[in-house]
Amino acid sequence: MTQAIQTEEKQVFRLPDVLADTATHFCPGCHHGIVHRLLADVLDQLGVVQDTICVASVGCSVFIYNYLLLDTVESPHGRAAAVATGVKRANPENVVFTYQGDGDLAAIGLSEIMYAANRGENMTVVFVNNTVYGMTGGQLAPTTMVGQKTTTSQQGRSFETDGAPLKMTEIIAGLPGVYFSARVAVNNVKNIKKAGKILKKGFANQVQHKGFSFVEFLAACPTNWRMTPVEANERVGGEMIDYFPLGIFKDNDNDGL
Amino acid sequence: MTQAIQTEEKQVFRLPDVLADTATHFCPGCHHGIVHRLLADVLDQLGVVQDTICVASVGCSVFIYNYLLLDTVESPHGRAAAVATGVKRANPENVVFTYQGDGDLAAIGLSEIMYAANRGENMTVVFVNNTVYGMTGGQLAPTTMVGQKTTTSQQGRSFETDGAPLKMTEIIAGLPGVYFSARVAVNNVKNIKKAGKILKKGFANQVQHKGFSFVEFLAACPTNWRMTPVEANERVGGEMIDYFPLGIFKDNDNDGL
Amino acid sequence: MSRVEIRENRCKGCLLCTTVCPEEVLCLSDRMNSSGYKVVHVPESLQEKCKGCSFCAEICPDWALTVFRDKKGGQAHEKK
Amino acid sequence: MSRVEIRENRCKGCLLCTTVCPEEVLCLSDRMNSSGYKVVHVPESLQEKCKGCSFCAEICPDWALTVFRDKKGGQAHEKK
Amino acid sequence: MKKNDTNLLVKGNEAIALGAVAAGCECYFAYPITPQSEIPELLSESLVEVGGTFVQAESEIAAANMLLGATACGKRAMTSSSSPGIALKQEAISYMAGSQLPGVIVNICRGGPGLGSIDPSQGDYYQTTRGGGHGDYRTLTLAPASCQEAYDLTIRAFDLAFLYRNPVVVLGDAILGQMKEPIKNWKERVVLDGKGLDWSLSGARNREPRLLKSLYLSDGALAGHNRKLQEKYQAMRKECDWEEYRTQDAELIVVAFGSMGRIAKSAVRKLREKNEKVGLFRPISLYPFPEAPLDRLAAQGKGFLTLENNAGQMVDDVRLAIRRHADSGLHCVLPGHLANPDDLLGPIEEAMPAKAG
Amino acid sequence: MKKNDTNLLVKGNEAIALGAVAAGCECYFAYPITPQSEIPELLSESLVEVGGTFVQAESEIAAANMLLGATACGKRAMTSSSSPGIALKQEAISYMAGSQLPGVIVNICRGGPGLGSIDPSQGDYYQTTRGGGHGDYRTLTLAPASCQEAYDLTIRAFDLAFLYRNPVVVLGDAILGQMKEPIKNWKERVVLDGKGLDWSLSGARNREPRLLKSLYLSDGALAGHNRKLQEKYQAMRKECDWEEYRTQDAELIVVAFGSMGRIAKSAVRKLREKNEKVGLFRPISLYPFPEAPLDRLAAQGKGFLTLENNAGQMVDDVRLAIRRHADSGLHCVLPGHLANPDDLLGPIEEAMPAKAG
Amino acid sequence: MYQDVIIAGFGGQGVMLIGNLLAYAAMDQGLECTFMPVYGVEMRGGTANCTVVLSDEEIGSPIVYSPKSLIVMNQPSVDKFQPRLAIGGVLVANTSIIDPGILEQKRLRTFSVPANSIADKLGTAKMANMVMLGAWLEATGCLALESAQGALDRVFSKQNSRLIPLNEKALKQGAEYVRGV
Amino acid sequence: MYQDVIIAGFGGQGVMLIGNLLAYAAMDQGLECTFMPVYGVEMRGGTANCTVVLSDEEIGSPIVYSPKSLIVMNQPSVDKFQPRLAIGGVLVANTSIIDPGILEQKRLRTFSVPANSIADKLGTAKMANMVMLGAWLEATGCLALESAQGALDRVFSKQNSRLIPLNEKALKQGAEYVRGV
Ligand SMILES: Cc1ncc(C[n+]2csc(CCOP(=O)(O)OP(=O)(O)O)c2C)c(N)n1
Ligand SMILES: Cc1ncc(C[n+]2csc(CCOP(=O)(O)OP(=O)(O)O)c2C)c(N)n1
Ligand code: SF4
Ligand code: SF4
Ligand code: SF4
Ligand code: SF4
Ligand code: SF4
Ligand code: SF4
Ligand SMILES: [Mg+2]
Ligand SMILES: [Mg+2]
Repeated sequence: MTQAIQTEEKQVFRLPDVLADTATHFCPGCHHGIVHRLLADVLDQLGVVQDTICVASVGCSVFIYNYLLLDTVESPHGRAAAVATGVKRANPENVVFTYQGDGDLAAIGLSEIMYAANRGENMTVVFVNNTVYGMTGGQLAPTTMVGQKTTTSQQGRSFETDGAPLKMTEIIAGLPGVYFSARVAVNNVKNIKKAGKILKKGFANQVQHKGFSFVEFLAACPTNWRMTPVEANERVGGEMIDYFPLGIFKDNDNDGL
Repeated sequence: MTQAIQTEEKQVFRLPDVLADTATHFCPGCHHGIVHRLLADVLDQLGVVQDTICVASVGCSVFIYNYLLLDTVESPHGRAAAVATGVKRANPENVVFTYQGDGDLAAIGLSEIMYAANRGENMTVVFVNNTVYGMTGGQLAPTTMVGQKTTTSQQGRSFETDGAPLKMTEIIAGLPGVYFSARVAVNNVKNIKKAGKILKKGFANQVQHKGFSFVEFLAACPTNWRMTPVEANERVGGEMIDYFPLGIFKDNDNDGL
Repeated sequence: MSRVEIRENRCKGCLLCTTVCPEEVLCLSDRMNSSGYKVVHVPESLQEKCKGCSFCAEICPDWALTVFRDKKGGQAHEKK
Repeated sequence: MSRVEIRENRCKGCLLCTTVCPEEVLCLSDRMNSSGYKVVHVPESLQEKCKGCSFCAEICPDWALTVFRDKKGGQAHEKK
Repeated sequence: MKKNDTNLLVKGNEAIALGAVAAGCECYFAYPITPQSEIPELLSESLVEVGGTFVQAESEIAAANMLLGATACGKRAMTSSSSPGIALKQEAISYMAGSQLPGVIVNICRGGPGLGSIDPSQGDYYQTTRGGGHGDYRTLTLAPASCQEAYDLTIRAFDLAFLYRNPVVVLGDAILGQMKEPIKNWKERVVLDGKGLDWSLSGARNREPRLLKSLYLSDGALAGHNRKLQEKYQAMRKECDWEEYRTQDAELIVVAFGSMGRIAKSAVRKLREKNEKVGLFRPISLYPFPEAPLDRLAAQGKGFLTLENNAGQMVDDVRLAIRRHADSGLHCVLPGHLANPDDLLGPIEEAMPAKAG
Repeated sequence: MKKNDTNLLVKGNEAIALGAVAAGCECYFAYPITPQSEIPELLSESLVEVGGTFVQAESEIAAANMLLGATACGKRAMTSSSSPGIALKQEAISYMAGSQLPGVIVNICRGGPGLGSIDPSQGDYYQTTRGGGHGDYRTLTLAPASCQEAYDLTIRAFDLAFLYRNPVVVLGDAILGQMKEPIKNWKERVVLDGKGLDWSLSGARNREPRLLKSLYLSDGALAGHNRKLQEKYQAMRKECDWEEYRTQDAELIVVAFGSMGRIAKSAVRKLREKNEKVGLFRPISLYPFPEAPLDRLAAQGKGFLTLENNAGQMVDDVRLAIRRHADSGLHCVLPGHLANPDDLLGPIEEAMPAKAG
Repeated sequence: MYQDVIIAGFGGQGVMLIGNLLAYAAMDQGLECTFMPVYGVEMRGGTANCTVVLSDEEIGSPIVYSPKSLIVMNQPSVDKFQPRLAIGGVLVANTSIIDPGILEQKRLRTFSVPANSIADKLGTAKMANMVMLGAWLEATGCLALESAQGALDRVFSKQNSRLIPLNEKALKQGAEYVRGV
Repeated sequence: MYQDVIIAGFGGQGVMLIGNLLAYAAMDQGLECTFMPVYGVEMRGGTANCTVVLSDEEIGSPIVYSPKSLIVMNQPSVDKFQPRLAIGGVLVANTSIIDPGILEQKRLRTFSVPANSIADKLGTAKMANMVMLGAWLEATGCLALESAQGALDRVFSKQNSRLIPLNEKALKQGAEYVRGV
């Protein structure tokens, strides 16, 4: 009896039910998978799974509905923020979020995200910045680092002809209508825990009707970076964070978390 | 003889040849006319009239080619900065500028202007902000002031649902690829003289291959503001300058003019 | 002596010129031009007062004004 | 004593888990799963060392890991 | 009912806005463009008054995608624009068709191509009836010719959109948009019962999650989806709508839609006064195109002349419809020239079978 | 000539990129999309190597408008995309047509509507041949069926664009884009003489300013402009291009374009082995559509079956072309299902006049 | 009963207002009617015209090339529209502004109305448009003067309703002027 | 002469490489050829297959539903493609991975090639694909082994050219294995 008690196990890590029990289509070491799990966790923690509408975008995360068991609508490439505006204005009582890559949000969808942010739509934006167009095979993205080689910048991104990588979190933070804007990473446990807290805040803001919350995730795309997953993960912690600093760039609560 | 010399006249104000000798289609007191003349003056002063390609946009300034006798291409609404990119990349030796209203540049064309700026295209952008869609009859624009009544915001612009008016000069100044970004007004002689100097700088930068220059003009639209020209002119100097401060927000020369 | 020349068929009577004239030389006339706008004029009594500063011409949105100055005209404001 | 459970058919052998395990308990095995990926495992010799900190599970992009801990397990890192 | 007892004298654009309110439109998304600006101007007030949502979007593309989002929630929703703006919405319309979302899109067509002019035009017939976007999709298209029809067909557009879960286009032109006519604003704002929305999104509370998408990647899936869509388009055929005017004894049938249809009607009247045996066939639904009744007329041996305020677009559908029995002539009033009945008399008379044959 | 003496084994996409380089393309503007990404990937290097300009635009709309700007300067310039991206370019294409600008647009069509799939599809036939944008405009459209044709027709696209000062579309699909075949990269990069560009912009030095626009507001001006455009489209008819395969003694003519055309050719071969009198008509120019030769075949009393990898679009043009003498059957392979010759045998055999009649 | 009219003048002359008023008057009498505005290209100062059709049957075209009648408020409008008037058509011209010499007297039933002078006497030149409409009503006889007077409250907002009596008067004087001719 | 083949396997097995190699070899022999890749939907780990058609005449369809021959590198590909093989078609299967029991022996001309084992013996399992192609060349006899060997330098970049001799060997061993069967 004593022995039995001694070996009784507790599951200390469990996946929330909203996360589907299925294999993903992501490449080995792709950070989308980590962000998906964090999202599931946050929605679960806040108890809003049944209230949530996911606005999917076009990119490697296009199958998000296969993994997060939520009411979901698919957007044309880049237009998730406009679609989400329509959803939220139609159903203000729902928790609405978009999940968008850097090509989707910062290139073709720049106008839509800027305007949703500026209008202060009461929604949450999950922005996954992996410095490339992942899904289409690794072309130059708005966030590709200067010097980074891609299939359409084979000599590396040139500041002169392509400009500087866009710092979306800072740009969004600069708009008066925005309530919260922060950048996180999931390259190590400390950053993952921090990212989870910030993401939770990004959704709690919406639940509390505070307004527009924007959370940028720095993410690895080992495949298109032509690196091993571990190398790619290290690049996030090094080069990427150097240029895209982590932190909260705007928080109307002003409590710095 | 002495008398003849005494009465011999000098023309102290003359219109540059590049400005067509024709009546305009603008309403009485519309500031587009002033900006057109300044532009003509600057191109004349810099001696680049014969090198210049004008990229027209859609708005009340759509007929710019009737007034400025320049090689001109018309853009779809909002896309002038992309068209100008095509023009400048095709003909780098030409002086290329866009002339765009606030609806054109800051609403439908936001993405195009942000990207041309971020790429640091070596061109000049003349942005005429009159806080309304003038040509289509005075609807809410991205720059409409909070509380301002328009035909689609008959209770006045609401910060809550429409967001804050966009400060384009500041947003553009925030992009690393930009060389020069400034805001001017033409509501009185002092401001007009200043505007002329800044506009000249905006073109001189291009001639010197320095990069992207952005000049925002605060402008009156008496018709859609439902004011007399004099009242509208006063609104620019008061309310508008209060929210949209004049000045140079970015100048890589760093000489403050 | 200086003077301002008004191309009446261009003037739209917006009166912006009147707001910048340091000598308050310009004012609305009763005349209507071919487009149906009342136009500004310089009443005879004020014609002497024009300094040729060109302020009016600079602000005129309809390029209706040109300004002339006596070669040995007084200490008028300089153009630009 | 704690332990980590690896769903081999989910693991893609990315090795991110190995970069965060404070005890260096995880490593690549020779086994291939049905999708053709080499998977990670905990060699028998190291099984004792797992602290149940869940770091590995937190970073796993393929949700391949679950972690169990003895109810009276030692002073392991707390999960969140 | 207070609305019933008086007529209103309103522009076609206003009639459309009133129709949308009556149809229970809950969300409307706009970007300004001539000659349809009265629609957003009116709805920015009157839709909000009845508790609806009005958003002036940053672009036509954003407006169309807001529409997509709102209809995904099962809301009656609308956007409106004119030709270049509608061109920009094509991708989103293709997505709505693919995702089976019931958006209503109003196109008050103007002269093209390019910036063109703000003159009346029917130059977007192809775009609207064949899907100017990508892939095989169709939008139900209704073409009112009067302010009353603008009002009525806008209401019908919402009903059809939800019946078929498909985008519906109301296609007018600058004449329809800008002219004023008396209308009966006969319908109280509809009270929606929320039924038949078991596909719409509201959060997966105590039910399976729902998914609205147009991506079908697995082998054969997209073909299956397309088959389903095509079957739906077949089923829509029963919504064919048209007007016939003095066709019975006519030797020549003039075919024209929208404003051109009513201008042609005046011409037909004038010719009837001259005892010319001419009638008018006015398609009201452009997609589905009323092929069967035209075919029937063709089988009776009548001649045909298609009149359009474009360079000749609907004539394809007319010729296809009657190809087993007859062919159609074509007379075009090019956009940029305002059509009037007098200009049509000559072309019609020349096409009379007696003379033409 | 070093290029001549060996064959290259390249994808259709690569053949298009090589064709563009050979045609003297000076500027290329891109936004990534499957299944055409090899075009920007290749040109980002090889166009720059020969002194050309490559810009990866922020969106398809920006890319199309950069194209507009570059062609306004008289440059040979191109953009490429796939279905949803092409839908977004429609407004700009309408402007280019209206402003008479010679842009080349490549559409490697994929499954739709909406996000659809990346499967092969011919679902953009309507959009391309009728102008998915607004107003009455047409884009010359060339539909290669092999990698060599992809190369050759891309070169031709530039020539035609400048000959007519009109946008030209090269329409392929995922099969063409992704398949590899040997091609002869036979053409040295053309050296342009700068002639015939007296409409293009370069600064008004010692000449009158030039103006490129599509806005025609004054009374009747747009109608006049449209008349001019329509006359140009008529003049383009002489560019009709097509392939006939064993049509002479055929009782049934199979009509199919692009990849579907070559798949149909295999089916025709197999049926010829069974002594079925069947031939293939493959339109190479989709606009202008080769009506006259089809009409000629129809006049000979042949039967027709249109085969498409969509829900039936080109069939309209076939039926219109032959309507005086015959009608066409239709067999569709819906996008999302990969067409192959075996699947076509049954439908063709059923359509054989002997059986069908 | 069928009648149509093109009303044309400068932008600020109130051409659209009387077109609207006429359409309202017709509607209130139970007639079918259409009002079709055509704006000049330019924003301001251009010419403006509109077409109003009245009928007791369903109306076909709201656009008329050769109208049965014409109200012209300025010179350019005479040049543009007078030649299109059908033989025997009614031409009502504001001869305060238009040179009566250019008006066709033989082919048409022409009414020269010094509308500005008449309106001026009422105290405001702004009502020349109403004088013209009153004259047209009398000249064509297709609607009673009272029906137009009765519809005035539909085209004036509440704030401007004090102007109605004066406008009624202007309509009346236009009619009387024609009757007197 | 006409031959076609579907080559199918997992993503990483080099299916596309041998398809390309075959097309190059054919081209170098002056034949017409098409190479048509079909990727699985998923990014990685999915199945991949391609179709190569060789002919001395112009080629119609690059897509073949019932091929004359088949190279299969994994089990799912057998399930998918074996039923489509024409009667008497050539099936070359990698029996290092595929259970030979599921291969149809009667209807088809089936060649079981333990390609991984053969490649392993050459020192690298990565060349199983070349072994398979060598086997197919021998089994169909439609192109000389040397033509494929000669084309190796067209599919390997300069940096990898040192691998060519080993690949030549793998091709050869595949062919020999079939000859020996
Ligand atoms: C209108 C349109 N243009 C282009 C595409 C092709 N496309 C699909 S996903 C994508 C970008 C993906 O990059 P990103 O948003 O960064 O997401 P990631 O895959 O990197 O996570 C593109 C360009 C499309 N589907 N639609
Ligand atoms: C695609 C498209 N959408 C809308 C329009 C209609 N439109 C013409 S000008 C204009 C906006 C004008 O406002 P702004 O740019 O501020 O210029 P302004 O007239 O005030 O100077 C709009 C919306 C158009 N021509 N094309
Ligand atoms: S391509 Fe990159 S972003 Fe896409 S699944 Fe693979 S690793 Fe992730
Ligand atoms: S509407 Fe406004 S911007 Fe346009 S011309 Fe008139 S005053 Fe100027
Ligand atoms: S500013 Fe010019 S247009 Fe205005 S009143 Fe003076 S002269 Fe006339
Ligand atoms: S020139 Fe100067 S002083 Fe003379 S009228 Fe003009 S503003 Fe007045
Ligand atoms: S739970 Fe902690 S100690 Fe155990 S394997 Fe995972 S990371 Fe290592
Ligand atoms: S992180 Fe997950 S997928 Fe990656 S090796 Fe570890 S268990 Fe496998
Ligand atoms: Mg990305
Ligand atoms: Mg404006």
